[in-house]
Amino acid sequence: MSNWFILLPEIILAFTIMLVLIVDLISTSCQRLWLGVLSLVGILLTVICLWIVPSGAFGEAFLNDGLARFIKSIVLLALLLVVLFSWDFDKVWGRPLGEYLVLLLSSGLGILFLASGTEMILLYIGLELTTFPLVLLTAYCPADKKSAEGGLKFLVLAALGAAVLLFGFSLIYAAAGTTQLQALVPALIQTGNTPLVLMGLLCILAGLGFKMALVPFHMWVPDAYEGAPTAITAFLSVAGKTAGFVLAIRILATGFPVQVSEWSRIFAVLAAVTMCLGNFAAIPQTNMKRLLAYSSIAQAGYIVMGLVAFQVLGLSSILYYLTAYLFANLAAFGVVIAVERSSRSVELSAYHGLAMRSPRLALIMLLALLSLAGIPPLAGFAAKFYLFAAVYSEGYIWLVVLAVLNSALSLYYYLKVIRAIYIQKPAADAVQPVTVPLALTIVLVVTTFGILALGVYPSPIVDLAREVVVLFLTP
Amino acid sequence: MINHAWIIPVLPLAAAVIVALAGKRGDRLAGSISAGAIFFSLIISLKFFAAFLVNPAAKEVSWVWLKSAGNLTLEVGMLIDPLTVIMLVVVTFVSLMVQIYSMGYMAEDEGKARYFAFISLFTFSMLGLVLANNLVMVYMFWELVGLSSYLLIGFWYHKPEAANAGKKAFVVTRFGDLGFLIGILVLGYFLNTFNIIEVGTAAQTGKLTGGLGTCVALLIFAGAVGKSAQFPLHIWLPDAMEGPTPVSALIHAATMVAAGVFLVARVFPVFTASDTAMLVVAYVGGFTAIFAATIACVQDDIKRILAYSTVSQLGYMMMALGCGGYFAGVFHLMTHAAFKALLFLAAGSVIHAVHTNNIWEMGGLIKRMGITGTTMLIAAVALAGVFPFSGFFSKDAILFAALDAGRMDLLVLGIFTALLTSFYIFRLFFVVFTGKPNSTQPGHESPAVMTMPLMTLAILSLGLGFFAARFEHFIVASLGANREILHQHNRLVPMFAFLAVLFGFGWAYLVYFQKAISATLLTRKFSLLYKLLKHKYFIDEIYLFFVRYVMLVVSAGLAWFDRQVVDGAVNGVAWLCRRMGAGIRRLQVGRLQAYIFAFVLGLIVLAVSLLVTHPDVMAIIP
Amino acid sequence: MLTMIGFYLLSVLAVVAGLFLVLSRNLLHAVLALAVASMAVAGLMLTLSAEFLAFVLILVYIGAVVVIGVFAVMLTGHFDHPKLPTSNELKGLGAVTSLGLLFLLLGVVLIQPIAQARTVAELSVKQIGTLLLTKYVLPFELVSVLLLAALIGAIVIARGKED
Amino acid sequence: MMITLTHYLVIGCILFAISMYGVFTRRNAVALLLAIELIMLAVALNFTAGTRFLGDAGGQIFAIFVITVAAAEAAVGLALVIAIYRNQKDVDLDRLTILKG
Repeated sequence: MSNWFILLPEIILAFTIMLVLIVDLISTSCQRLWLGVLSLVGILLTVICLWIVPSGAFGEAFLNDGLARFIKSIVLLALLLVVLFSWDFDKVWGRPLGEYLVLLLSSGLGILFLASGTEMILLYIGLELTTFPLVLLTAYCPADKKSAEGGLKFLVLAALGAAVLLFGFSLIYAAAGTTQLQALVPALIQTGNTPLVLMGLLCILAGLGFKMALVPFHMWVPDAYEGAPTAITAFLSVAGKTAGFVLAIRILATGFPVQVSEWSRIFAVLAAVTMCLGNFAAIPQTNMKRLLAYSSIAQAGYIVMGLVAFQVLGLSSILYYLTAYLFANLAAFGVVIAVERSSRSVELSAYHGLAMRSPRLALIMLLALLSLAGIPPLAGFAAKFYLFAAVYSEGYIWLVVLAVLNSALSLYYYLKVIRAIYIQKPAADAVQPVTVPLALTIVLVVTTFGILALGVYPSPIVDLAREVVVLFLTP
Repeated sequence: MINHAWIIPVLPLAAAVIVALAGKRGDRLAGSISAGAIFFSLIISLKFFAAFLVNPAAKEVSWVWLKSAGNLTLEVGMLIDPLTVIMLVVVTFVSLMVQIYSMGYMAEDEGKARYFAFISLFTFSMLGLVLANNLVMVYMFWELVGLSSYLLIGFWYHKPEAANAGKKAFVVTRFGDLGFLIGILVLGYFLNTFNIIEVGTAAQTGKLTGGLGTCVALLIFAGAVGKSAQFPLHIWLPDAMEGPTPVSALIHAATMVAAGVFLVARVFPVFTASDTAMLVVAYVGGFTAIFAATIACVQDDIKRILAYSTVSQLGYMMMALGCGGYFAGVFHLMTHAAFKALLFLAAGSVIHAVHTNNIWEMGGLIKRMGITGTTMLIAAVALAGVFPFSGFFSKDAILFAALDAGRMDLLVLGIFTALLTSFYIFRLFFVVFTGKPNSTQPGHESPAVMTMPLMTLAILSLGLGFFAARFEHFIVASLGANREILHQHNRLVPMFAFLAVLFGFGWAYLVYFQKAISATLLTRKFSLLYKLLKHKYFIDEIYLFFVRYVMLVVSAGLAWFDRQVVDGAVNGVAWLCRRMGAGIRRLQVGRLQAYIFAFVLGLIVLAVSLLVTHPDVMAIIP
Repeated sequence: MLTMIGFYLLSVLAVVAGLFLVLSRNLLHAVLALAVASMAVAGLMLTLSAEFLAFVLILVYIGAVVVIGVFAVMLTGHFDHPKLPTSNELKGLGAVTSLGLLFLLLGVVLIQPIAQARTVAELSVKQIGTLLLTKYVLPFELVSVLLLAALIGAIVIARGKED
Repeated sequence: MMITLTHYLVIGCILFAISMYGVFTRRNAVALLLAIELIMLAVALNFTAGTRFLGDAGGQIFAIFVITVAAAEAAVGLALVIAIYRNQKDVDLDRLTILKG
């Protein structure tokens, strides 16, 4: 019926999933290396295809445009790096690698559809395909009490979030009579902003808020992040968040452009509350994963400001911010994983004196945290600059002031980590340098390069993001 | 040539990265690498200095870095004018001296490599700050300077006071920095530029007038107050003395604390455009100068005395700038950098030898530490402002500036501060170097690698003053040629100043050298009086009474206020942030259903607040 | 008329079963209440002439969800001690909030009734089949990946340690 | 009087609120998962009713997918409940508080 060619990247990824599954079934334990290689090759092929296939729509539900391509590239890059994070997952955690990779890739596949979906049913299935594997991966080491507990909490809250989103969809559907996002616009103009429509929109916002980890829908984040295996925490924080934002952009920009004043007002409030709560709650944390979880909540608070300033500038800043955030956060998690491998701990005390044991890791962590805090000339600063400038030019000056104050506040806990690394004395038994396997080294090099390059020379990505968004917003 | 100026800051940065990445393996070479890098920076800076002596016109070069829609653009660039080259030379020179000295001072320290990496990073940030051509870049390097000084102050992490001091320096300066940031943003908002030259032109052509100009100037001044440790944000500086002493010499005497003064000088037109702002700068500076000097009179810790002295001298510079004395402020910054760095390094040499900071546990050291003692005496004399030492010229310039501005009150205050300065610095000198040796500690002269920088700095402390007139024309050139140098050639001012210095010296001499008045035996007060009368020190006695019973009480009171009230307020804010964090953390109770409850409650609250305020909904409710 | 009576009877049944599900102290009863509720909803779907959907619902909910529920009860030892621990301390607050939510939703639905039906549509099984393989082929394919992933993951986690 | 879409929505809303009460109050993880299944049921009903009265096929298709996902959710839930049970020998949610703060 339509042009299947457009779906080629997704088909390749799905094919990779099946292949990994089959290879996992027939291979012996010493051939595990092939699983990782296969996944990497699959992801790389997907990325390449992504930029080969033409833009266009598949039916009414799927649209491969520039925005989708940009987001998919981010997600696939995250997927690639997280696969490298998990290179010897089975050895370190004693859990099967094949199923792990299948779940990880399925989750990635789900996000690809979130980035392209223009119809409620496909978006819903894509959302659940993103979430379920992540829930299962969070609980992937159920003998660890934290993992099982985090998984159950994640599942229940994700199910609730999805149910609320779904309920919102059903109310909107009852009012508009279509599941097609583009078709919603004329239908909703006809009905007007009835309480039913507004309530439906609100339920959708709550569901999106859950996925983006906005306060008060964020409560799952710290617990799931802490419980999950660290590589999965990294994926959750980067790809999971990207999925939430792209879903929000798709639904709201395509389906509810008329109600923009309603939802941007709500997002303004949520952004303010989210960044404050995330930053304050991060201050007393001593567990690195938890600290980064709250930090990611605060970051979500900043990013959602781009939705408040729902214009070319705002949206393109979101895309740039997500890219910068990917590098900084994955670099930080890379160091967390490296330290966890050697000391079996994610507590802050394991980082004491890291600068003396492993100066390179220490420097990467320093760069990553400073980038997250938005210190120039790193990627995080350029991202904050564009984002804040966009919100500022839309007239939300109070929000920008609050965000700047929050950035200053966030330095408090980032510096706490930096202090532990550079100033505090290591524990007596922790004198050996941290060994970093090759796969992890690759990730660290790539992400560090990204942090520096995006900060010093941001224009290519910025221009690309702007171009993509302009095309997306022009009907 | 200007296109190559970026090499000056990049060399120390490269050194920092190399030393940091080498880790423990680089311990041996760390000092040489960073000192070598800064040496080349110094050479290049001197080349610039020479070039600008010939042609002092400002030069600028810049590139676009971030460009958002509209006119929001961030540039990366360098602005080089006489002020810049002077600062370049001061920073690279003092940094080189300190690094050479540190090779001896830190020889035994475990974290040597880390130390040199930090100090190179600091030098890089300071040079970047000096070179920046726009206020956003200034602010970035400003923060980087703060960060690296935080790392250096807290360098001896095992001392809890050091860790706390680092934190405090960071938190306190943050208050000022916040003002600075807001000032920059306001400035950018109204002038549509962050470029220093354009801002200066705008201020001179009257685009920054009235409340706005004052407001911007004061906000920027807030940053300077924090960094330059002016009242009431001065409290971090004495605590910062917990760091290694060479660090104190570099950061807390010569360079970083001068950044505030530099900043005010950098955007001087913004200040001169507002009389109110100038008044505030002058009086904050003047008050800080005398306030800190009084406290310095009663301290026992050698580094604390020097710290309060630094605060006081920075106040002096601010006062000069506030009175319109651009040259006076910058020149004093320069001379102060030389003699205060020397004082700190000499103090470090003493501490290195006797392993204590308490001046009462020292004594008679001049015999065993000849070079240290002599160089410290030179620095003390320079600080006190005795002709022909450098301090004399720069201090006179400040007093003249006050006179030119017609602020007699500040002039008197300045002279009185000079008296106090002379008193406390000679008190320090006499107690440490003369009298009976307190021989619990061996005390020996430091190795050559440490005394060489001392002697080099001593020569500068002695000689810099003779170039005052040359510098004056040079420095003022950076303000534009149309500015006349006013001078009322008043002989009275230097005379009074000299008398004040003599008075201060005399009292210090009597109390701490001659021990004519025993400082410890209060019970012999009356026999003391008798002795005094017999020795015809009657005139002195009035002043002494003043010093002992009024001054010291006032000083002690102020010191108490300082530590308890001002300090407490700052600690309170940090405490509040932590409490907020802990409180919010408690919301995350761990129980699943509480999370669900928050979720649904959030939904209901949002729904109700949206629905009841929505006009379309209001319209259909009967 | 018959539809109306059917609607009201089935609605009452669904609501009662739902209440029983959330209030019953016996876990097994709660599972059975879910079965009854799904049958009632399936009946409601019949009143909407959505026979295929009603069958799917019965098949999946009774055949899969309820069975899984019984398994869960069995595996977590509640066959021996069917009495549940009483509900948590959120009982009062939860009741108030749920009531608030109920009134909010009812208000939203009732305050401005939806414009009258434009068309009354009935979908045949054949139409549904065609739609699933044409217009909705993407979610249809995707949900198979979802089921596969959920199944694999559930097995890995439920199996626990590697043998 | 006719049965309209609103009637079905009202039933959907009532079921939604009832299951929300269950989600708030059940201490047992299995019971909580059952309550969530009830929400999905309510949503499926809303969508089915939508198709009938609005003449768009999407609702019923959506309902089919919702029911399918509900089954998958039940399976995942069961796996997690078993994992929790293996760790602490019961599935009491109030005892599931290692992760907090």
